[in-house]
Amino acid sequence: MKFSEKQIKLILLMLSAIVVFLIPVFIKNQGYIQIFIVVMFFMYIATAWNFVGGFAGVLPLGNAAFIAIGAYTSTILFVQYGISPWVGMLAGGIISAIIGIIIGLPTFKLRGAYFALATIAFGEGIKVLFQNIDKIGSVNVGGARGILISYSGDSFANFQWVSRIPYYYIILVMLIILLAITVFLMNSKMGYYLIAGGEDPEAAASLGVNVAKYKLIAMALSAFFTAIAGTFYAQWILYILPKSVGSIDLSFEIAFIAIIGGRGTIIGPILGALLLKPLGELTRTYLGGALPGLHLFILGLILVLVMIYQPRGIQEVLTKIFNRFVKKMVTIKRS
Amino acid sequence: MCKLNWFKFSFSLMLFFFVTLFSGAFVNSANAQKKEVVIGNILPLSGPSASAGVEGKKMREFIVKQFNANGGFECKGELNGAKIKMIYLDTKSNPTVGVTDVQQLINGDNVDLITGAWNSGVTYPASQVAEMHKVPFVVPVSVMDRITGRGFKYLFRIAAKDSWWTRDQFRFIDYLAKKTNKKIKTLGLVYINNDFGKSFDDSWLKLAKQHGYKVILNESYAETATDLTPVVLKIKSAKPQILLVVSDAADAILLQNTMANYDVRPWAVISSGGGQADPAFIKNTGKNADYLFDMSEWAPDMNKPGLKELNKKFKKAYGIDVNGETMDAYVGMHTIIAVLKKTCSTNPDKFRKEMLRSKLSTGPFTVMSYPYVKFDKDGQNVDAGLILVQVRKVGNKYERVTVWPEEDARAGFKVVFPQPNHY
Amino acid sequence: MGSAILNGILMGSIYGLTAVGLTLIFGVLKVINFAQGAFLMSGLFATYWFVKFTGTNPYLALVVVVPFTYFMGYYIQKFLIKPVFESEKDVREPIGVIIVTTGIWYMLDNLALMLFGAQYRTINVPSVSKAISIFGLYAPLSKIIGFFISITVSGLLFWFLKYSKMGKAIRATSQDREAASLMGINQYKIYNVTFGIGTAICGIAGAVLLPFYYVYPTVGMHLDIMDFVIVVLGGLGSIPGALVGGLIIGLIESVGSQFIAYSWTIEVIYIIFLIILFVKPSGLFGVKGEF
Amino acid sequence: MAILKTEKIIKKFGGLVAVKNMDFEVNEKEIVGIIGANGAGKTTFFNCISGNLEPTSGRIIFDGHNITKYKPYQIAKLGLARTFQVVKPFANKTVLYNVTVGAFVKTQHKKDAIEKAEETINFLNIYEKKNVLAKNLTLPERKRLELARALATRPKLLLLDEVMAGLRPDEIKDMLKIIEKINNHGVTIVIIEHIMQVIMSVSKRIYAMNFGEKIACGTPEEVAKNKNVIKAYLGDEYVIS
Repeated sequence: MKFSEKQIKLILLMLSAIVVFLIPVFIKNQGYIQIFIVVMFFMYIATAWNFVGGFAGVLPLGNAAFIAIGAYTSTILFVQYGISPWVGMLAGGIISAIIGIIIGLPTFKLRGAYFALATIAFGEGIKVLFQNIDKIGSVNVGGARGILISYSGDSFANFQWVSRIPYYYIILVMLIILLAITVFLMNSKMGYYLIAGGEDPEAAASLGVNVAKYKLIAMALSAFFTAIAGTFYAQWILYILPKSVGSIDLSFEIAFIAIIGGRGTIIGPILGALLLKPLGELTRTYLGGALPGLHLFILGLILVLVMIYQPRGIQEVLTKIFNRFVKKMVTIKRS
Repeated sequence: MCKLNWFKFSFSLMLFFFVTLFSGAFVNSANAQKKEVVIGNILPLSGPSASAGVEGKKMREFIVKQFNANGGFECKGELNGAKIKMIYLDTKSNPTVGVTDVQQLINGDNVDLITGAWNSGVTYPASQVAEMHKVPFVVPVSVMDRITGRGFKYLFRIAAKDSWWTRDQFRFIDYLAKKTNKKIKTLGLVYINNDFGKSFDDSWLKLAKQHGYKVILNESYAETATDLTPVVLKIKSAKPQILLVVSDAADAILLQNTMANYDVRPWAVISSGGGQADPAFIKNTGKNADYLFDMSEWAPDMNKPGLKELNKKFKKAYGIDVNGETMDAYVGMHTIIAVLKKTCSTNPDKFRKEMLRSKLSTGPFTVMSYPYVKFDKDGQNVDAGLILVQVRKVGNKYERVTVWPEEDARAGFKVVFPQPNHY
Repeated sequence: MGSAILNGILMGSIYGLTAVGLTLIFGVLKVINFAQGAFLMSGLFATYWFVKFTGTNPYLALVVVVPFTYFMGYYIQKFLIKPVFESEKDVREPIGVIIVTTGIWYMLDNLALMLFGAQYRTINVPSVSKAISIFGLYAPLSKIIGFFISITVSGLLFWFLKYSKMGKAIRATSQDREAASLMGINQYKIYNVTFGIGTAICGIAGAVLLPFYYVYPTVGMHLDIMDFVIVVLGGLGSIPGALVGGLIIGLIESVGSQFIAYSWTIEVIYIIFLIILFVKPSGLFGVKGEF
Repeated sequence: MAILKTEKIIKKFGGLVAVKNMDFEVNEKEIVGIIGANGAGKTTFFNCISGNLEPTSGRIIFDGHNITKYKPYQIAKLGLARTFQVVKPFANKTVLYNVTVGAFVKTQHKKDAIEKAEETINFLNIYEKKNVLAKNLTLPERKRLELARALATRPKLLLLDEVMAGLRPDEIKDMLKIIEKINNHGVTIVIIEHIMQVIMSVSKRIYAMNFGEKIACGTPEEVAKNKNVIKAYLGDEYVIS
């Protein structure tokens, strides 16, 4: 039997898909499942960040605001009005997309550093807003105290389970859908235009690209999908707090994962989360008490080293190794 | 770069799988022995509340070491001869991390019991996860009201809840007025704008109405505030007679020093055991904190049998004195051990039954500020009492001196109210 | 009210000083230094340990703190930032440098955490911390000293850039990199020096802040965001702009909070910041290549 | 028939007048050159036409549309493409990718766009560089890529801003051939150069600019003999009167 490179890659894809889908069947320990969920959650939000931060070529540092908007929308709807989080998820996504466009209209006119600063101010502004507002009319926003979603039994409609496995599959499916959308978009006119606008807006415009429009679409998509992750977060942790869903640390972490992985590539955020999250979890669990701050120090160091030696992220090297590996497989099969 | 990305994705998923297997093998090896009670501890070991978490951890280690050295459990039942194994996870004072920790402890490490998490904001969601899995969760510190009263069956709180703290703060204000025959009319409220500060402020506002005081200042400041002078100036122009304060760590120091620098001296400042209870507070404020009242669950100068002995042993092992933080950990651990001894089982329902039935007052429990530990149906320690300390100069050092209730007061010290040179 | 205005001016000038370093670095390198807060933290710690070990006045610490932070900045720029800077020379939106400075910020903050622990530290200098009365308005002496140091340092820097040989070279580089290097100016040397001066100013700000403030490893974070607001408000690259921006923020914080809850003032600051960015991103004093 | 016509274009930067009352006309399928010393306002004028700058006053008519206030991308969609003096490739993308972006103007489908892009690349003889990243190209290749990208939009009119600057003589010869080839396919071309000889050989008509003003216009021979042009290029002493 002979396989081409493409076939081998396809087989590897299928194999890994099977493995990922079967993990909860083989790994009974829900503690690991929880770690898988954390990793996939960050893969997901970093991929959503990538629409703007990667393909559109700017540096947003306030994406936690969209997580907060998503989490708060669905949680308030669920806790106070009994509306299913699935509906709230969609509502949060739409509200977030609208806010994304509103904030994007003026910010996309700004140059690199100014854009980053504007998004930081936006992110912090949203957080402080949630912290300071207790109530809007009869709607209880919770202010600095946050909102707890009480557990009322396993239910799909209520988006809550004791077991972690449903969450595992939900975030997996969310991730796959988002990646599929990303791949589809990047191979369409939209993707070409977005990337062109990100690389050189002036040149892109001279080729008929309405740069502002495509950036805004990217912003809306990014905000929409990030907000959906916010709802997932709320139902997964069952407690939201401005400090935890809207913090600047979270905004930075999202960006760093994508950047270290390789921004502007589809695989980048995936690799970034895969490298950084387990690393963070392990150092926190095993060294957390002994040397607090070590894992963040390592994160900073990786960031500096990657920017110096691999400015396009670790994906470049890993992709090369992977391609070489596949080529070798082809020659082995043939001989 | 966008071509063939599905293939890269597949590659990364493979990697993902391997990394997990690897880390899985790593974690597994740590948890092989049997015949032990595994207690999960979630504490803030890094981040803003790290010092409290680290001190609590020391006391826990101290107790368990001694307990295991003495042969572990001796009782009739499955636990006979079993020892205690502690697993510590860092919450970084972050609710998300706390919840993840509890997941990991229950599902990964199969713990029998969980205790922690110090920060109310972490305990609140984390305890729900434990409840969902029917794992008992013992709360030694977190005071936020809403933690109990959610109908949880496996949650037990030893600490007084914040409505009791505020209740006793107002009782104390009433006491001050009566004792000194001063007419107290106006109150100022200053709180840090987070979950902890906000819940105190809510109940202060209610209580002020009930007790007939007028709130002439109700001010919050952001956790990230860099300069508290504006708040102090507001206090200065409002001039409340009594100032009630709730702060975290750094802001407590900043607020106290700024007030002293601007000579803002109400009749009394009463704080709520947050940042003001941190040993770093007196170290960094010194004279500026003179005559400050702070609410506390415990103080080292209380005249309790066995306390000196305990302090001596603990100081020898860890080099620090027993303080409020370590004392909370102390009561928490001893409560768990005492009840497990009685049930001689890790069954959560038996644990609950015994928790509700017990009234712990002897042995290690004589050093607390209140006479016994006993839980109501909500899992709340019913008579967790509170005391008030006043910062006073003792020799040439400033110390926290117990002044109220009168029967617990340090010999030779009485409440100073209003403070000298007040406005 | 008068005291609030006075406090706003004093605090504002000190905020302004912390922002001057940031704006200088931006003016020359066109890089936003996200590690600014971490350098401030380094300055605070350096002052703290100097006072602890020698038992002298915090203002004397400047003798040690300024060279320390200067060389720290100098070598961090030389070894960590320059490589990325060089590789991004032709990129229209140099983002890599921002990310590197963020990495440096994480490293410095957590290095301090590992070395010194998380606790809060203050120094007590009773002679300067007490509020004194000036025409019936109250302010602590430490802040008044801080105000004068801020103004003096900014003035000296302004003078240095205008009249000294090095200052002229720095300005030439900031206006046109290519032309300056054609004139025989070693632009990377200039960048190192500029970065060093920028961080040394952070060191000075640390010594000024410590008498009425405290230090812990992540203390720079809040001031960091505040600084961004200030420099954009004043115009990135403008030294007078940084001072005026600082004053505005200080006044909003101090005077504004006499009318609204203090926790809301920060929201007001963010909103003003966003409005300035959208309406006049060059800030109040932002002129190309000007300081 | 005029495909592009400008009427009294003025562009001011603050107090500085960069372009003064430019009247300009290009007929279909013509090659028109604009010459002038550095700083004569050629590129500013170009930028006004392509929409990168909005003229302070005046009117620009392209193919029957008043495009004076149009944005660059709208103008590009109408069939007016341009290249930049300082080339602006999408550096981290391949040659094919770069050109495909241009080709998307006329289609929604990736397949069509890639087909068109490959055709264009082939037409400009850089097919073998198809999968090379733009940042790894040499300068002449980059210039060609710039041209290919603009051409992929299938423009009616092409504005070329100093496509020959920095090239060696033999490379210039190649480029001239390409320009003629493009013109033979029915594309109108306006070309900026400050090297006179180059532009003379391909242009049917030439406009000369100095200090933002039109100082001469006509066939290459007419312009070469024009007193104002000689004065602007060589200085007063060379004017024979």
